[in-house]
Amino acid sequence: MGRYLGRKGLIYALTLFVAVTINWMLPRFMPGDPISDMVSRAGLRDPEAAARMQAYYENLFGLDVPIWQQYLNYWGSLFSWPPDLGISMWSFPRPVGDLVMGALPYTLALLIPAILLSWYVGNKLGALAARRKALDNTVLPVSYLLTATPYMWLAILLVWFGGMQLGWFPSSRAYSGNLVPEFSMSFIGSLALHWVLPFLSLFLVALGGWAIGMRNLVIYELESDYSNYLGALGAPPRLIRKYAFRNAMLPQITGLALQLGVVLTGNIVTEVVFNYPGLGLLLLNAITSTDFFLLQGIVLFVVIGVLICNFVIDIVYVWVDPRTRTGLQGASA
Amino acid sequence: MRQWRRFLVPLAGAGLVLAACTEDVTDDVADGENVDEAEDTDDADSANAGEFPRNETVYTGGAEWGTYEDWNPNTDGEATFVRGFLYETLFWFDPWEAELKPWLAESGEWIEEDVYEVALRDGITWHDGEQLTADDVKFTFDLRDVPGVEFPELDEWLDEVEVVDDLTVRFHFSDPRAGQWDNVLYDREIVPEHTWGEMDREEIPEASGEDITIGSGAYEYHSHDENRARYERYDDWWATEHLGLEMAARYVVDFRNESNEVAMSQILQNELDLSNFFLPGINQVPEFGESVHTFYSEEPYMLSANTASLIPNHDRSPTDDADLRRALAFSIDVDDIVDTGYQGIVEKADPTGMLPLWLDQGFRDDEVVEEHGFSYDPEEAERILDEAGYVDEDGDGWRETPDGEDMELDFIVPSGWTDWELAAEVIEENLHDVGVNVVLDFVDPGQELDPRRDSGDYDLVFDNQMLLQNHLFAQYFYLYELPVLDEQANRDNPHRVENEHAWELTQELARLGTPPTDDPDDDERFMEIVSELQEITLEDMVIIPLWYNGLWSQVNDSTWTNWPSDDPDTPNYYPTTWANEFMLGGLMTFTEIEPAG
Amino acid sequence: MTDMKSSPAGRSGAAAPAPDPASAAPGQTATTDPLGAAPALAGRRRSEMLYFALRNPKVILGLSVIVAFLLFGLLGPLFSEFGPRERNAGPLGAAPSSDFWLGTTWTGQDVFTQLAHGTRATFQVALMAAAISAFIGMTMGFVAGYRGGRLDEILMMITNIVLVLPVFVVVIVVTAYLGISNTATQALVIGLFNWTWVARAVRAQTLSLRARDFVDLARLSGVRTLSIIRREIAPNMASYLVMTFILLFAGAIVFAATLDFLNLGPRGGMSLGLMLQQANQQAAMSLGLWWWFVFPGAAITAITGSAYLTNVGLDEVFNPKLREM
Amino acid sequence: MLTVDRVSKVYRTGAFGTNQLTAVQDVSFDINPGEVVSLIGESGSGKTTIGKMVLRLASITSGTITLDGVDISTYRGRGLKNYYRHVQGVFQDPFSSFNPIFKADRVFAMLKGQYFSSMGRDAWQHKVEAALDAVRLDPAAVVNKYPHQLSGGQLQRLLIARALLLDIKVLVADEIISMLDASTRIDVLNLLAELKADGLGILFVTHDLALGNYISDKTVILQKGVMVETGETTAVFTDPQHPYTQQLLASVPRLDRRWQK
Repeated sequence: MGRYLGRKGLIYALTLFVAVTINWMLPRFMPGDPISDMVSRAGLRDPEAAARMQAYYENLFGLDVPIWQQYLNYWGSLFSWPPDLGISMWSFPRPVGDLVMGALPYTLALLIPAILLSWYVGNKLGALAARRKALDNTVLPVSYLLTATPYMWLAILLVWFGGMQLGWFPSSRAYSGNLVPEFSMSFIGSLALHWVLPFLSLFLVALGGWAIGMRNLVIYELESDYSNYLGALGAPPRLIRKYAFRNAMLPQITGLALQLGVVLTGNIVTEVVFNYPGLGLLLLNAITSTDFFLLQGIVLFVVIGVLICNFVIDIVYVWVDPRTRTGLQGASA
Repeated sequence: MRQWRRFLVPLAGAGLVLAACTEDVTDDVADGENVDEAEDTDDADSANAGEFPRNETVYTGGAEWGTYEDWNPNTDGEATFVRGFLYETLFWFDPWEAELKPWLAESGEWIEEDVYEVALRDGITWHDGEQLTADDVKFTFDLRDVPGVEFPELDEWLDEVEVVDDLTVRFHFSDPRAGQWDNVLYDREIVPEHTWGEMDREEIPEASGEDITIGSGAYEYHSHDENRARYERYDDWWATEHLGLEMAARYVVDFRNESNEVAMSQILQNELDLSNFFLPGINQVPEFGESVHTFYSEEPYMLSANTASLIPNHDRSPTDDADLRRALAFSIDVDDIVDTGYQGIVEKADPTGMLPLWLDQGFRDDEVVEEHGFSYDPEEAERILDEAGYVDEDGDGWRETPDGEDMELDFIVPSGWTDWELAAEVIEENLHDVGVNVVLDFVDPGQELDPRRDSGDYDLVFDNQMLLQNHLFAQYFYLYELPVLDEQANRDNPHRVENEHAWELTQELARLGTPPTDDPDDDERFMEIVSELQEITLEDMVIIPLWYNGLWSQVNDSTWTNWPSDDPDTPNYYPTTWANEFMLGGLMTFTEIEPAG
Repeated sequence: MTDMKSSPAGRSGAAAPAPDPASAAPGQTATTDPLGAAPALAGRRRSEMLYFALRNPKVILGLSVIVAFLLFGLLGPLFSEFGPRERNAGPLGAAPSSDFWLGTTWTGQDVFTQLAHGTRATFQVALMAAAISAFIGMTMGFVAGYRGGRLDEILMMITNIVLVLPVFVVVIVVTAYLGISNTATQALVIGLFNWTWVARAVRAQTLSLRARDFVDLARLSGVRTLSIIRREIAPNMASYLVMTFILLFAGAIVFAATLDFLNLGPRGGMSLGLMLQQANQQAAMSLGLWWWFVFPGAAITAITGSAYLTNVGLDEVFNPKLREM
Repeated sequence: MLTVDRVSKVYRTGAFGTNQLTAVQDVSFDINPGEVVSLIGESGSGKTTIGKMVLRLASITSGTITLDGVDISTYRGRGLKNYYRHVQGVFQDPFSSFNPIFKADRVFAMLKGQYFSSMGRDAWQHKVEAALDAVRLDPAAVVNKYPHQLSGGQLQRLLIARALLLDIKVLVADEIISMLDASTRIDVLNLLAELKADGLGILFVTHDLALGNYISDKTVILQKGVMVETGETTAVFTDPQHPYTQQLLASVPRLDRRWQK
């Protein structure tokens, strides 16, 4: 188990290294010069003042030292506490870290329930569908429809139908205009009301995939040799289903890790459609305003987040699958 | 599975609570002090600091596209309402009458050829109770030499600011540019010396100003986050006593929005009272005319805010040829752009590029326009091209330059700006029709458009920086400002025209007040210059004015009524929250609105 | 370096479930078990496979829809007298009618024309992107699985790194920096980042096929490595490779549409994602022009859904166990 | 002719080859024309690995294998191809040796493409028929058939016929009869005996002592990769020196004795 997690850890460390390095390189080696753009946007007529401003910003963003030192500094600032992700140009002079932390709760409030609930409900539905033919005939086509639906389309349909036609839910922002964020019933109520549609758009699409996966896996397990064997031994169907379900869970847990990136994608477009102030919207703002430092910060955050989630899922996997604990498969090369 | 359920269901809610908590915390950290203060000054009936009763709150949006981070009135790009609500200017400008109206100043006049005297109103206090005096005015204008402060060139022609007494300030000019000075008078916010003066002068442009939002205006800073800024009424506002003005709305919340379509749904759902977004199609929604209104109830629906023009590059061949520019002007069907691109919510521009305000003032020289003007006439365009030697010799369907070289005009268009994309496509068709090969180059608005326009890396580009301002000099500054730098970053003269004579005239124009003034000679000279500039501009076809971008403004009167409109029963101020136009009537709009019902 | 997700246990197909980060179909290949399928294939001639495939209602339905859309994309534009961005083709914002079958946009563009051109562009990008992903993924998988050793470790390390990266975010960032000017670049960017699960799955199967004696026998016959992969190993996975390509295709459609929707796609042309973007940006929802955003979204859903359906059908064909269920 | 000299094979396992597994250690023997050498050991003893090293299907960690004095590990490309002209193998599982999706006689076509591309169609046909005849297969019964339509014995004989198409000097026969029915086993063994009589050297890999004794001239006994005993088959079987060999021989079930508790 230690070996298994150690190996995983190595992959994650390498991934982090590569991601951070690429992330650091992009604004420096890609076409375009963010600082010059910033200076030219300030619209100074005096070239001397412009030069001074350029120098000021280069110093501010740490671009006035040799490139290798910038790289080391970058790592250094990441490992300082609190991590220093630089200063946003879009929302100058706010620190990128502040902006990210401000947007993060909204994204998590969408993502965590959407991922876990869709996983739970989807698996439940899938397992049920595998058992009942009648249910299967409805669940399966609906699931395929859902999983084929692009996130943005569902989001648009929800805005149009739930927000405009029915007027049941607000279709943009995270809370009503007459509120200030605070810990009060009215604020949380408003938050919840604004959360429903974007959550649904993420939840529904992901749900379909899990349901299909679970249904197929359970059927596969039920048809497997050990199930037949158990059946031949006279084991009650309940027991066989229990085993099948347990075994089918394993790939679904691994799938959770792989699914993370997909839901993240959905999250970006959903936030755009609903004008929901999370990381996705922030990311798009960073792109449209060519705020490279903010972009870097968000990407770094997302990458680390994804790595942590992967690692957590790996640990859960170890906990669920006894084979990894004994190192039975971890050693196979 | 049972334990899973127990585990998951609370988790769904946990995310939301987490969002609530974290927001709460960041908010406290960011502006805790101010929130406390607001609570302190609140009356006892302030029920809940975190909630703004709908009927006491005005929701606005459309001015903020960045974030609410810049609370510094001394620099450009401040957050919405920093100018006007928090900090105020000495005058405001009424575009209907084309004249300055006193605001913090009781009066202002040229007492000598190069001395302007301002008398302040008595009894104006800052939000913290301190008196607003002539010293604050002097302090404000003495910042003019600090790099990065607004009006960087003011230092070149304003010599000295003299405090005569507590309420009187005299400005001594080395070059009395009366017209340009008026611009400063309604644009520059007066800041309190006792807060901003504590800072090192050089640091002032870099300060966020978030911790010292003490102004003199009708509203106080309440709180803000990335997406909205909140203001609360200041009940001891001087204008109540002096001018009898009152703000009906206790709170104003301004929203930054990600996109126009979001604003559209918000104005329809009464989540915005005043929207200054560009909302194409607003005149076609079922709510239009019911709860949703624009300034005019029919075409052109919007007031005009600036002139959108096609900018040819004078520094590059072949667009450096006036004949070609003239042919382009004749070949563009602006009506098509107005009708389909904008569905009639904008107006076709006058060939002089003058905003309706100046046309109404009678500054257009009809004779000049008659002789040198242009209109959509493709045959005339072809005639000009043929005559100037732009003919298709090699038979590929495209005209070549008189030198016989292939001609392909590079037209850069900001991608994603749908109205401009559409307009560009119309122009593309129009030019193709007369045999001119133009290629639309859709570029990233932030990353590529600005740098390329500023550095002159284009043949054709749209621009709309001919803005609604107090004086015609601004238009000709835009057209002729010299010298042309490598980077024309201050947005003037992006077409890189070099016309010394026109620039001389423009500078002279800036020294004259808008007629009628007290001096008939000046007025006559003003008209002369304006005529000559119109003639030069049209003859040389410096730029091609196309349409007036609207002062986009849509209101929902479900909660607040008496918004400005062309209806004689309502006020007729310019209803905008845009920072640069707010002192053109935006502020007055808020003094007029009334609760509905 | 193998990690257990692709262990050569009987369920390796099932253990690589999320076929495609953009396709949102985690369980899609869950039952695809090519190793289980290979013996089943062994006894059957290919024509027999085709026979079953062409009688599987899922395959028939799925393929018909895809082919219908393909034809629509290819021929549709020919039946329209308008350009995809041509304004005033019809009345402004008109509902579907006999003149304008799918209605018009707010500027009077014909939705039918846009849909036809958009479908064409979408197919182009998706096919190119899928081909690129398939090429990279299969090459990596074959080479890693066949050669083994240090090379395998390095390739799998790269794969695992790219696998963990949030691909879409990476693509967005790359797109933002580079700017995407045409469909080929877009396909390339999508293809370049969307191959990891293919590499892993193909590697796992190659690993197991490689252990079979017929591979050794081919080597003893003097056949070169490349030919062995091409002529001995790949044909044994043909069914799986076809299904992989279909999934990549479906994934690339959604991927490209999402990029276009965020206005990060090629400028100027027309695609299904761009239609959604324009409808959204021009407030079609508020204006009540439902036909503007319902049709392109439905087209994407129909094409990807049909691709999934085809895949399930093929799975049943290749995996007779499923067919009996 | 073929000499195996102090050959070892070490597998690296784990991440970056941190673990080592010695499969074969310092094994030496040689095969002469018309000689059968049997390589005997239980599973995991490394006997198959040696066969694979001889066939260049596995790399040699140390030591050398030479054919007619040339180190075979030096062969690349064309040289290797030429080596396979002289050294061929037949494996344990006949079904695994055929690509299941192709017809069985594709193994011939493969050789034609690689080695006899210039040969005319008729000549080739003739050659194949002669080879099939040599292994006593009726062409009509095996040509144009899928592997699963043929029996294990037929398949193994097909493989031997395939090897005979080439100009082979050494045949590595890895457990070639262990998966066959008892009735067909003897046919295959007799076939090998004929080939041996024609001067072919055979490396006979088996776990079956009796079989080794029956067929081979020389015997190599392997235990966990180490060669514990080698020599003339008769000598090894009548007078085993090593305790492991003795133990092995003692544990062989004998047909002439009843099993006793």
